Amino acid sequence: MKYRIFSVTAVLTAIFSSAAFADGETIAVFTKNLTNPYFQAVRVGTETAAKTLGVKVIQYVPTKPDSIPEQLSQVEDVIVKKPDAIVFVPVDYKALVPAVEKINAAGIPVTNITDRSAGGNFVAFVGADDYSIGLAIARRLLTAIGGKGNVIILEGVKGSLTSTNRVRGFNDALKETPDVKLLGSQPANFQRLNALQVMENLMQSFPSIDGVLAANDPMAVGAIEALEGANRKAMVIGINGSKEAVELIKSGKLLASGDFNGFIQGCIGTQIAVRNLRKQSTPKEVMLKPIVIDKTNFTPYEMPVEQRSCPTIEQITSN
Amino acid sequence: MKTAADMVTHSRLALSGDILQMLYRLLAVVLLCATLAMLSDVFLTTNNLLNVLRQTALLFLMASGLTLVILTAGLDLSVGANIALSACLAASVIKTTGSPLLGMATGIGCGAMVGLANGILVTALRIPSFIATYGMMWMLTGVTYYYMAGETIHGFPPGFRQLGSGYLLGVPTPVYVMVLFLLIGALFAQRTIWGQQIYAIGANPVAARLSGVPVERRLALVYAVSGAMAGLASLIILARINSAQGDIGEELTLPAIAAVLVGGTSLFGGSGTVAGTLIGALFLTILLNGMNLLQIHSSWQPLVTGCIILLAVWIDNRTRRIGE
Amino acid sequence: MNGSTCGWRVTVVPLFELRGISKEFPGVKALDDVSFEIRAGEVHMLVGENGAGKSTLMKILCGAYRADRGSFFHRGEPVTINDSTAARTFGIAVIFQDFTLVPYLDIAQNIFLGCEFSGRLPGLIDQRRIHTEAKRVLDMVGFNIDPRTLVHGLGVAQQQMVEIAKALSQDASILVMDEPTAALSDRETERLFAMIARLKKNGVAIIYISHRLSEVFALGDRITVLRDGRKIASLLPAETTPDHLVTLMVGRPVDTTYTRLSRPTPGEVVLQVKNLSGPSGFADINLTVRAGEIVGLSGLVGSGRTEVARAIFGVDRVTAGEIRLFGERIGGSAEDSARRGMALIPENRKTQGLALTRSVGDNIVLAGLRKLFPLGFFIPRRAMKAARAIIEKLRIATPTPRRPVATLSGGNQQKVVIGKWLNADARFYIFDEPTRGIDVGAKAEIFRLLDGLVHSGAAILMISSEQIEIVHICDRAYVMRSGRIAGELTHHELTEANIVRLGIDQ
Amino acid sequence: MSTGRLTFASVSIARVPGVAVVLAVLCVGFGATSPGFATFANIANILTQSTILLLLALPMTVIIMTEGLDLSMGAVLTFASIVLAITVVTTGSPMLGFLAALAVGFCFGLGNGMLIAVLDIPPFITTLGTLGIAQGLSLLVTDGQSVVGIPRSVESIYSGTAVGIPMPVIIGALAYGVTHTLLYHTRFGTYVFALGGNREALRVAGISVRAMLIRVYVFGGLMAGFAALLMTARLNSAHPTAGIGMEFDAIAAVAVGGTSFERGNGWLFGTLLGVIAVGVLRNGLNLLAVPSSAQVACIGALVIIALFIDGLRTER
Repeated sequence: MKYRIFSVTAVLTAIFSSAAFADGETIAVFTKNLTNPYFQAVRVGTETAAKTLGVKVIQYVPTKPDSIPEQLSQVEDVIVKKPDAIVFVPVDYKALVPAVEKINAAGIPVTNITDRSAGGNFVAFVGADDYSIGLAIARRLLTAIGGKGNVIILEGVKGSLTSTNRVRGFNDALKETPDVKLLGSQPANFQRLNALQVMENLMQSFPSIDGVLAANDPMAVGAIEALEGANRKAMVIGINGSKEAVELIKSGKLLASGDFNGFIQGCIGTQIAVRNLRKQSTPKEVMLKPIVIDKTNFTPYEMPVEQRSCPTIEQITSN
Repeated sequence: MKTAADMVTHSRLALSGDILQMLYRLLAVVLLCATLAMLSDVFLTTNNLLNVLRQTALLFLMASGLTLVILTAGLDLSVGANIALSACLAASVIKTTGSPLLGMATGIGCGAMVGLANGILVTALRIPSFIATYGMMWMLTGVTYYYMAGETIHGFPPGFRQLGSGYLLGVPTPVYVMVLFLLIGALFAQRTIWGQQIYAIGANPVAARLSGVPVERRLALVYAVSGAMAGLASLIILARINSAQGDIGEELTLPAIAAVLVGGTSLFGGSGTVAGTLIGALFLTILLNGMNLLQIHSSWQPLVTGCIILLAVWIDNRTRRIGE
Repeated sequence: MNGSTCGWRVTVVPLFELRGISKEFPGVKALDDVSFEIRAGEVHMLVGENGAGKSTLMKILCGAYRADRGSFFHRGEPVTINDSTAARTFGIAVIFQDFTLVPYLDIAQNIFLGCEFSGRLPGLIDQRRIHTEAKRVLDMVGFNIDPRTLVHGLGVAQQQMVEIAKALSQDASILVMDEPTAALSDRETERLFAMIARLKKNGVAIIYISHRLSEVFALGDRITVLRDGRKIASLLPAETTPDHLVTLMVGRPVDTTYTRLSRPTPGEVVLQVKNLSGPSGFADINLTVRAGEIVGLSGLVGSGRTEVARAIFGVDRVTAGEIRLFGERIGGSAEDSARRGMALIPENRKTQGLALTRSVGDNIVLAGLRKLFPLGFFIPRRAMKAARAIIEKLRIATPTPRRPVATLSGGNQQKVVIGKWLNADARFYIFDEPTRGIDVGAKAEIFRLLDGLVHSGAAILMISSEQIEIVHICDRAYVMRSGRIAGELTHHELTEANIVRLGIDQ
Repeated sequence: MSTGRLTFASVSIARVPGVAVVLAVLCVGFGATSPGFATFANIANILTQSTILLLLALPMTVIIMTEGLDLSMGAVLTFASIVLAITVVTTGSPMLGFLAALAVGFCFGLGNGMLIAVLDIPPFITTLGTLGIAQGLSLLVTDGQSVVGIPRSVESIYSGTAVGIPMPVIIGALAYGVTHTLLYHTRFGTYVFALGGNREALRVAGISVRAMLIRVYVFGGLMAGFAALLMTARLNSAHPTAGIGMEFDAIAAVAVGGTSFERGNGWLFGTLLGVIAVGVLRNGLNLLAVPSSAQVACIGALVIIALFIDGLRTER
């Protein structure tokens, strides 16, 4: 009996002990999952901003990656706790609208970042335009392969806003260069292994591939691995500007990566949330400029996110 | 496949089952290949076949250990999560020490330890394997997430990469690993007294215990082996995709289980073979490869896979009846 | 139904009759033109070796199987039986050996399974009524227990009572009992017989399948003998003798009053148990077994015999005392005991003795794997050879070791379980009810086998509920009563009377 | 999953089962450490969140009692909710949508039942197959997109309250009541115990085992269809990943609740406790702002500890 109670309490004490609270405003941050480096960058961004602003952030992430019901439950739980403000990345931009409405109903100011929610009232939206990034990075590749040849698109998770817009950008860029032939456009769910295997299989069907347009960096890397595995050459681009991508750009394996800067989005999102709390003026919308990272300009991105410092809203909005 | 085929014949003889079953399954694979060969001109190219084999190898390595577990009428739902953790640990060891060997040891060791933990939960704590390993899956995932903190570890020495993406005499390295472990697995199951005892445990644990079989230890062994194989598989993945990430093991468990079951191993324990599992893995891989080659949109893939699995197992039942 | 109107015809017109029943299974002719009749208020004994077709006949009677040929008559009226429901309308109820009870339903729910009473609301069932009715039926059977207790917790004897109650609840006029006493102690057997007598008085017809000749003569009003699916004879107890009956069953004379041929003088002490106590319900057990000895362990079912056996073999935990095998103290694990040459032939071969889905060969070599393959490498050819040797030695009736063991008859399955240990060349054997559900022919063989073992210097501890066996086979016997050794009987004290005297609790 | 190795503690109501211990400890622990926990609002919140899982766990209990398993539930729920949403959006009639969802549930239930009972394919692999089918259909129909534009009237089914109690809680209570009656007061229930405990008993009693099995899985399908209504109302949309993996949560809840995988030894109330325990754990951890990675591990721990306690008690 003793033993059994002990075994239970052991775990629980472990849990309860981690219940610490800071004074000053608390800000609840919602991200999609614990596995994608992009959202890690977002979280680091919010924390860096929080440190400088002297507020406390609490991270909420679904235990099942990208689980809609779970993020919804977490929102409901957080509303019970009534944080001062919320920075929100919806797992699904449509399905989480009820959650946003609940937050609004509870009168908690919420700032929307990364994926623009289809409904609800926000203090502001901070994001980068997936479409224009997709367009820009695709143009970069198409010019690099000399405006002609065969390319493949690796899509992200079916129906996710990010994937849809980026791929739309890719396709529009392709329209501008009629001599480039799109061989196939297959989803690889933003995942490296999927991309690797999809790529392997596609390479069987297509003897000559000149370019690969991947909707994010992991898939781009997967594609590179596949190409190397079959020792074939093709130019590859990704999106996110992740640490790994930058190194690959440096080593010349990856042509370029679109800068979809989670860190900055996290920073700005938090800053806006705090300013709003402190009754300071805030922009209604901040859109990061589409930047293409390649051999020419990768150096600043080599610094790990943990060591970077947040730009101010003005810096972002001005230039 | 040759080796598989004659492993089969031997093994089935040792069992009270029949060779027929295995031949039926091979036939199914052959039919599938024939269909694809007709539909797609690239399917039968050496490149593609090698590519299929390489992908099969991965699935098989996960499923082979699982086969033993299922032979004892157990189940291991933690395979995927185990792979994720093993891969991530191995990756960081390789990164920090720069020694692939050390990393490989870590990966397999971690896998085995996790498997052993499962074994203890199932034997000592008497928790049904389905639930024990389900709980274990969550715990491992938690540890992995915590350890990786959303980061990616990537870029391993080319020597290590060979394990996954390299070729030897024009055949991908994983295929050799697969064949090696097919032989080891089949020999272990059919040609060692431990294997025999495992079959006996699956068929009737009480009778096995009353015949002086150390049931607990054998079970612990089986789960440990399953874990170790997961660890090995994680290394192959690592070497293939050249990076480790928290979600690496997601969606790997159910296909592995499917491969075992399609391979004709019974969930009720006591009947089935490692060779069968290879055929199962081959079958499923070819199916996916085929759908990709035919440019079937990925939305169709779960649907088709589901139907084919049902069909395969149903035919399996039918032929078994005929066999009796 | 003129039969019912004029009472005197009932005795003449059988209550139920089967004529010219034939049934074939792929390969075997299970029943060949068998006719069988049963009259109200009689106990009709159905005897024959395993595989003679007794069970098949009964399965046809209760509608589980369909006959290929043959006809049925109920009170002289031709009827058809296609399924169990049809059979039930004629008041036919069967109590099979392996019970048809649901562990996690209570007694009442089990009794009325399939004919629950509807409650007030449509679709619901009236649990209260079920329980009151059940109580009534249980009283009728003379089984005093709360009908709300889960069957899960009941002992074999109690479960059987429930089975009988179940049959009566469907007011059965024809009750088929398949070896009802197989699992009962004498005490419980007496109670069962008393109840059978009561049922007879109420005009219930009873078809009683048994391997125990004593019962056949004690209970039977008529005896029908089947052999190889054919009806050999149907006669009155007065017209026959045990030996004659056995000859009819086996087709050749067999000596049933089995006795040891000679007695090797007991050798060194093989097993010594000192003050053994365990949580599974036995305490302060002391016993010794010497080489060349067959020692009986008797007592009522539930007196803790099996538990002691399991503890000695190292399956169940012990809290106090020590076990010495060949003078060395052994500790607790079945594996250890087995490696040191101890063997346990458990009481239920199907659930504890055999891996039914596996082959005869696989089962035979299982216990001996270490001995056969010291290096740990399993060689099918050698295994098959070893298996064949055992099959020859024990005359196990199977064409090949590859045959699934499930397809063998009870006697042969039991031999497989024993053979398992011959392979492991065990020196000390514990037999738990070695002859349960085995026909006379096979019984004699099993005994001869035990004999052979002790002559080769092995030692045997034999548990049996049939005192007659203990008396005939054993050199000495311990009698257990409610978890303790009530006493030891030397060879000349060894009589049924003494066993009973020690066995029943004062 | 009827196997020697999968057998474990039989939980009788007389003894305090692991799930009760765990639940009690959790409530006390969270109640003490987090102020927001023991409020009416939060408890209502927990129960509301637990409803959908409960709607799956109840039939799962019944199915597991028959030594079966239904891995397709989560996917069926998802597909049903998509069909519901599409129907509502196109026809504008919530009632039609609801019926459509039930129809989907029914069909998959029937399909599972047929495959298992008639073609006797093991439940695990059967439902693994139908899982793929339902998932595939969801993707095909929606092309990965959420289905939106559902009238508010539907959402109110989830967000509405009656006499201060949230609708889902009431629905959950009803569902529990119905299942309880089904299991303990109807022939169906009695035969469910028999299906897991001793099928021969049913055959002898002249009851069709096949028909029973099919009914059981149809019940599962229908409940999934019903849960789809709540899920859709909750999200006010339907999404092809909404219910993925819920079947495993349900199975875990059932096991935590002390239902055995063997011999029809089930305990419906335990399942209720199991579901609530999971809900309480997740809610409490969120209130304490425990990092997600730790939360993930805790859920695993909960499952294992609960069963470990049951195991301890049955140690001979």
